[in-house]
Amino acid sequence: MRIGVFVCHCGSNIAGTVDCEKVAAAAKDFPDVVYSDDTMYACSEPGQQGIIEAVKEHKLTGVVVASCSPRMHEPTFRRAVERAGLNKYMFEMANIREHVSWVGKDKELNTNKAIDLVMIAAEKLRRDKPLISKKFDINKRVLIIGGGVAGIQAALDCADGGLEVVLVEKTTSIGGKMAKLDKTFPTVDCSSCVLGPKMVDVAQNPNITLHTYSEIEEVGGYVGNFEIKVKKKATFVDWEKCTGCGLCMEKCPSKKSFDYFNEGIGTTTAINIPFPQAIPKKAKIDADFCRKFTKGKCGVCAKICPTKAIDFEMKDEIITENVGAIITATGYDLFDFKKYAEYGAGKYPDVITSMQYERLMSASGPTTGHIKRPSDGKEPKNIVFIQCVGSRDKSVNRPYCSGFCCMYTAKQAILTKDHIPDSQSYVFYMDIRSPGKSYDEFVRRGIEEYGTEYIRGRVAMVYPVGDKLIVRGADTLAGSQVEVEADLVVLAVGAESAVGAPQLAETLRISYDTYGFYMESHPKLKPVETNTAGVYLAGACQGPKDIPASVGQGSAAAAKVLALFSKDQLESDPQTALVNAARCIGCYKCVETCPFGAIKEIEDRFGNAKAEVIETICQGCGLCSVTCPQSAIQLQHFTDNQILSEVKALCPSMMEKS
Amino acid sequence: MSEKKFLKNESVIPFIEGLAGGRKVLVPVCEGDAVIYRPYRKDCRLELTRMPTISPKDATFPRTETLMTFKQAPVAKTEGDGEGDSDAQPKLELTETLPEEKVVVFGSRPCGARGKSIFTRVYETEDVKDPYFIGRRDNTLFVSIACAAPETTCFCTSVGGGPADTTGSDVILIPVDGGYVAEAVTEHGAELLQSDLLTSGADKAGEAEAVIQKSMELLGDADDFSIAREKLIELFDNDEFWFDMSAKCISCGTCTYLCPTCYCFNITDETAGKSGKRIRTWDTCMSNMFTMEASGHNPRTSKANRLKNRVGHKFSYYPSLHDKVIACCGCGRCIKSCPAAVDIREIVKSAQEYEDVNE
Amino acid sequence: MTGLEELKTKILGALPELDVVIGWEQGYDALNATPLFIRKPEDVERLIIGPLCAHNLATYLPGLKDKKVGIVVKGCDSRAVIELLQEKLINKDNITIFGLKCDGVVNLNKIRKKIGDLGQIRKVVFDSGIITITAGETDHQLKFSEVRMDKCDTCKYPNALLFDHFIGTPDDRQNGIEPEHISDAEFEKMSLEDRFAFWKQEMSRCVRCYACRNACPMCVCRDHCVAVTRDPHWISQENDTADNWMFQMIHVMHLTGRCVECGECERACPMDIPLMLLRRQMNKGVRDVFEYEAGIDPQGKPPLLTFKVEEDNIPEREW
Amino acid sequence: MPVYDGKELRIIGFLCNWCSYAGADTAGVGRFQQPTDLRIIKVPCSGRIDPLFILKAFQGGADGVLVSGCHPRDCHYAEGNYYARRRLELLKRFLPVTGIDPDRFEYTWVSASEAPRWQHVVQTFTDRIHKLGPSPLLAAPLTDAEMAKLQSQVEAGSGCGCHK
Amino acid sequence: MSMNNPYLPEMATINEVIEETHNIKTFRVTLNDTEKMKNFTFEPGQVGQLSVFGVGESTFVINSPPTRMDYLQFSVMRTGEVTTKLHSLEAGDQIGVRAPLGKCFPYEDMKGKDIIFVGGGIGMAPLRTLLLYMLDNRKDYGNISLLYGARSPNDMAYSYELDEWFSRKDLDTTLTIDVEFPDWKHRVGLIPNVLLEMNPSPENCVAVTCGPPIMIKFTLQALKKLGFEDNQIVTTLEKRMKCGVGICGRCNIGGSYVCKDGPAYTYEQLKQLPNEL
Repeated sequence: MRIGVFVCHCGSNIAGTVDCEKVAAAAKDFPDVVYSDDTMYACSEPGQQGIIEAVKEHKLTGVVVASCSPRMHEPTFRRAVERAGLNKYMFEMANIREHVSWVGKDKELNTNKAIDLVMIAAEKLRRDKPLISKKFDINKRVLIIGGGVAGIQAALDCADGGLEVVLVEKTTSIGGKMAKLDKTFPTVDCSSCVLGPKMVDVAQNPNITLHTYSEIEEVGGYVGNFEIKVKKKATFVDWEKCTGCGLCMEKCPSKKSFDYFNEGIGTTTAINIPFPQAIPKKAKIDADFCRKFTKGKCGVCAKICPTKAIDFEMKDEIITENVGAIITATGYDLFDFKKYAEYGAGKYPDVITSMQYERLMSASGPTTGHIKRPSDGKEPKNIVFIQCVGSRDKSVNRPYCSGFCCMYTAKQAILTKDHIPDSQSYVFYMDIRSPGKSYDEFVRRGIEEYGTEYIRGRVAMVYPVGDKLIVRGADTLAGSQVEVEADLVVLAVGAESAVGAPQLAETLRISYDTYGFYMESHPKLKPVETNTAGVYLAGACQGPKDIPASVGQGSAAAAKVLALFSKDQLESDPQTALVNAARCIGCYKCVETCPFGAIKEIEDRFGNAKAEVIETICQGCGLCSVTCPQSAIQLQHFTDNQILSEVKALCPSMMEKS
Repeated sequence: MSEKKFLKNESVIPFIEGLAGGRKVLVPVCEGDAVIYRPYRKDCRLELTRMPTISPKDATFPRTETLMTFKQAPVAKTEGDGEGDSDAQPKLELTETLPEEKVVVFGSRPCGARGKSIFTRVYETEDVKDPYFIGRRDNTLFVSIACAAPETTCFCTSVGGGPADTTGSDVILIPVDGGYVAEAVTEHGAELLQSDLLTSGADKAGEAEAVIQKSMELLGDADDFSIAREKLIELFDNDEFWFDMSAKCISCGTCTYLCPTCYCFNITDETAGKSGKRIRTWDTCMSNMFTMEASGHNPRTSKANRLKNRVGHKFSYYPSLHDKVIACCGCGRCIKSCPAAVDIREIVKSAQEYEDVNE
Repeated sequence: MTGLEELKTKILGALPELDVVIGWEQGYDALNATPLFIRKPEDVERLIIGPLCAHNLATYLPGLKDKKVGIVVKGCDSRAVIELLQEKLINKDNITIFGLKCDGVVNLNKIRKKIGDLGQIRKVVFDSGIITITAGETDHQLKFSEVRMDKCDTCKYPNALLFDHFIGTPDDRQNGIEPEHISDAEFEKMSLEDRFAFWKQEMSRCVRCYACRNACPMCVCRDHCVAVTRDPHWISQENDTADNWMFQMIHVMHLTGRCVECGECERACPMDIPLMLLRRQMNKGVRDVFEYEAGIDPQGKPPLLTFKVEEDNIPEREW
Repeated sequence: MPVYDGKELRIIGFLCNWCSYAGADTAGVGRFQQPTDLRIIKVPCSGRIDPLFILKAFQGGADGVLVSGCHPRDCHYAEGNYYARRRLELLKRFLPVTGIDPDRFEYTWVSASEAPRWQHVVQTFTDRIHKLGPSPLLAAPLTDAEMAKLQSQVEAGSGCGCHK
Repeated sequence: MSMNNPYLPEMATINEVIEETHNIKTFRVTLNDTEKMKNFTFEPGQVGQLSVFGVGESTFVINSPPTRMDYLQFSVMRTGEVTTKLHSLEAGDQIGVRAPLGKCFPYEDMKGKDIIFVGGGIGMAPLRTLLLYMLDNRKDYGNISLLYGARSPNDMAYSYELDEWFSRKDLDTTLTIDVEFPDWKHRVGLIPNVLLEMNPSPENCVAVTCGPPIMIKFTLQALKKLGFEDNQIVTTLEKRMKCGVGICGRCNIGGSYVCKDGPAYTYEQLKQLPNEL
């Protein structure tokens, strides 16, 4: 092997505290190094040209560049090396800027350290092998998980782009949280008027296959070729036949069923269509409440259904969908406000969540838009909003800001005044966070035009006196205790990751944070990608977001998928694990630990059990290499021998040290 | 044989210390339950009554021997301007590393010392002379202690040796009451016995004779392994026989590594930076890797193949090439230390007694 | 152990369905047992069981993968069978287990330590806790409890844990000894410096014969062991202390969470290197951290092949 | 290269590419000054780190070994650091058995954004290793004093009980 | 340095590297010590150990004939660590050579006889040295014919020499490949079958064959069918070797050490050895 070493000054960034000439001179004494030089800016055009010329002139077969972090310029130099006619994996970098010159002052020590780093880069390079990417076909269908506004937007954009879309929604209708909202901030336009047409578009778009009341059971395959098992849960209504006429809802004797759509404010029937604008508008039986299931007799709906759509024997069904990419738009759920016992949450009927309040205000809600308090149906006059319920509170393990509560509270206070002109709203808050376009103006309007009274401070407790609720808290600005006599207390509950989000993440093999929100690939530069190729994120599953941000991400994720599918074939990263079949004893410990399901069990031609890596699924973590005791499976480019050579070069086991 | 001398028990340590002048002295010491050869150190746990766990071959055929060292000479130039001969290939400097150390092994058993005679027939022939082995052999003296209490695993008399066999020894010590009757076998041995610590041992000759006689009795009748030469070849293709014989073998190298006569080795290169060395290390024919070719082909894939080679080599191939001398000295280490108690005597006997039922 | 006749009968009954049954027979002398491979009914006559039958025969199972194999196991041996099953290295359908209860097995090294080289052994008798060895003309009497293997001192599993046939009735004895090894207490008192020097000396003795590895029922790589490969090149063939040490580290690390403490490595070691000390100490870590013992539950999962998002006994890293 | 005489000790770091290596980069960008002893070997994931690499480093005379990966739950590969945590914790508990001071080995989690934390880790660990000084060497022969001590331990029946 | 250390290689320089096939390269090597190079002698069929220092040694037949001593030629198929490293070397690189080792073909006994060479793939290498030696001493031998086969034309080493061999009137060359290939003008078929078709007379003839084990097996059967006696068939063996001088003990077949007593054996000799190939 003929190695060339290029030591970059990076202007004075490196050369300021590292003697680059000395590093280059020392490199000449490393095995297989036949050329070594220092250069002002290796990454500049002349710098790269210098590398290319040196490769040709000195017949180099591998290149080490000692400069900045490989996370910065490795792709740059790989391309240069490739232009010089070498395989781009015959290249290593020594990070002598971020890890040396910028963090150490002593030039002598820095130089010595830089020499070591070049040495181990060269040792690793000596054991590099040319790697070649594999190409494979893509199935240009996309799966979108979650039919909230982000998922809807992504589905519509993908479908408009000509892709076949499979949209899977957990509940019986798409629409998500937004469908439950009365109005949206800061424009105070009708939520369902904005969302409704989009929902209809989804239903009518021939490119979109919609599976509602369905969940993801299993995800196999890899980018370009995923195989998805979708569980269609039993609705006990044959949707092929159901026309959504609603007759069953009228006749159903079980009228005290929990109304999920209305957040438990009011009740519904055991067989129901969740809301009039539901897409698809189909009935479902809630088996927890249906008398046929709980008592074993009834069947009224079956008798009166004009299309005979009722089927009490219906079972869950698993269907398979093959797609090339996945967009996860599973949204969020609301913090369980009962954890704040001091606010009387769950104890006093007139302490409700902000979402319940949305339903009370909504014309399609249980009170047809008349704000009535749950306890006695009276119209409340004094309404107290408490902010940060399940946000910015370490004591409930929710240290993060949910981002949108300040805004929706401002909106709800404004709407309250619209509904009940003689009402007074009070808002207990920590800080008002209103950084969006026209947001802060909106909050101001609430204060200035609608007379919402903002009190900066936390509420200590809420307790009933008569039919009133006393809200006691601190006004930290005034430095005094305050007590407000309220008719209704609305808790601005924060967002938390959707129920089941971690489980789904594990099915999808993507990472999630401590709170169950999905991890993006890079917080700045790859906000909708995940670390699993072909899986993208949209909306609040990645972290709390308001509607415009969710819609934006839906479109962004769709654009990513469209870009991915703009090629007919994909190239896999060749830095994958590789099985040396001669050494594999077929114990499949690697199969057990692979986080990506990238290793399959095969038989060789003699019938011996062997492992085989599916290159396109392997993400190159190397977990398998450590799991395999006989080192039969090796992560290419990070083989045992490569890492060992670095260790041995740094710790040469000799007696020189006393 | 030269005159008999007497070494009192109390004089053993001074005698060993006297040997140390100019030579490294290896003595059997007890570590754990194992008795191994270590350079003599004051107050070490000398163990002269038990047979050392490992044979003394390490002295003449070390576990690791550096055959040569090499070093890549630095590349002359390179200052990036392309001048001069930057394409020149790095030159290599090769240095032969022959052993020079002078050694005395004190306390080996006759069977252990005998082992090197098996080496010599292979390592020093007309065609080839192994300078490392020869160098060490010529620089190493063996002071052996005759065997007074053979164990059930011993069978030296069946393979041409005996409890007081002198082959390979320079001095033989016969344990008697209160000390050892010492006799020089070689001139070098005689020089070692010049020490004032020894007294005349003529009067103890009878006692020494009796000790050996007793030992011979304990060993019982010698087995005749002479027909094994043909018999093992005949059985070469009898897979069932070897499959049976090797069933309990676990393919480790204990038998070969402890053996005084097993002389096979491996050669590998090790490097650190630009320098390196070519070393030879003990190897074992019981390992699958021993004959594994780079292509993946292996003529001895099963432990049956490998055991067959070990037994065959010692009792057939070697004797056929070297005047019927069996390449085994009957020390029994391979039996006693075998984790599965594979008994080479039984295998050879089974082969000799084998009758093909199909014939 | 009792019930040799019962065992013989059961083996004879099962033999027609099996390629081989692995048990023990007397070896080269009365104090030596050796594995016995029973293929024909007449082989059964040579079968023995008892305190000399130390070999863990499970070691042979992975090598007989496609055969129908019967195997005689003690409690500790059965753990190796279970671990092999757990790791899918053998197939239960092919294995018939004859389970024994065991009162401990002899460590020949301990006997040698007590009475030196044994010379010509003529007779060995075990009687009520005393072992009488007739060597030459001398009778040596030793307490069995002083010459049994260390693992027997603390044995928690005298009965085979998994079996198709159990011989006799299971022993309900509880040793009442915590699985902390008596001798380890002294080791644990040693300073780090002393331990380092101690292992240096022990490892300098290793001849890299790989008996420890090949005797180990859990060392299933065998021919593919990284100790002898150049890719990966973990260790050189140099037989020096540092490389020997590294080899033993490889062995220990590869057994992490898998070692059933059968003691075969130490028994096999001709150099009497206290390999079990390393394993017991590692297993102690495994017990402390994962509350796990290898080879108990065929459905269990070795701790390094799985994880918990919140580990019960691993403290959060503080910095 | 030998360690820099007298000033440095031999400290090896194994860092996962996605969090800790990036965190060290971030520390560099932020000019968070650190001691120079540490030499970083980049691996894709802490799950790629075979505990044997660490033992190999000690065999070769490393004075300290530091492993750093993504925080649990934040693994780029979803699960790699969970496996790493188990392996490394056992190694840490096992090291004293070999006589290697467990303080010479540390594993920790540093994310890409935690530059000050990385600086703190490097500083603290380097200080600790300097306090411990050079590690004992396997390659160095036992001294007569050590041999004598070992023998006396055996004879006194103390030390390792295995050879009583 | 001692002159007789059998383990000590001579330093040598690679003068030329020829890429024969996708996995075979030929190296032309001269000893650095010009005096030793000038006095170097060997006989056809003897082998050499090539050293890549730091990696190890591997055995290859010297496939240039002793009659052409400008360089020593070795053909190397890439299979293991050493051969992979050798393949990365170029002209000018330094290697070590221990040669000659082993026994040669019984070329003296073949004098005055007809010779048929049957070579498969890399097995052509040992045949080449003897073939060229005989061509250089043409008058000593009777009719010489060569049957050389490979999987495909791309797997055929020494393709650049074939024209010359074809053009010679005193050599009858037949080429074959296993399966049809575009533009292939020679025979198609497995070597043993082609051999049977060629139907050479065993009368005063010696067959020299070398190739992969499976080819050897069937070629031997074919030769027997054609009436060749055991002592009329010569072949070479391959084993894992280390020392090259019959000491280290791994290349034995019974009491015969392939490195020292081989690699060339007559079939008659082979039959006396235990069956362990």
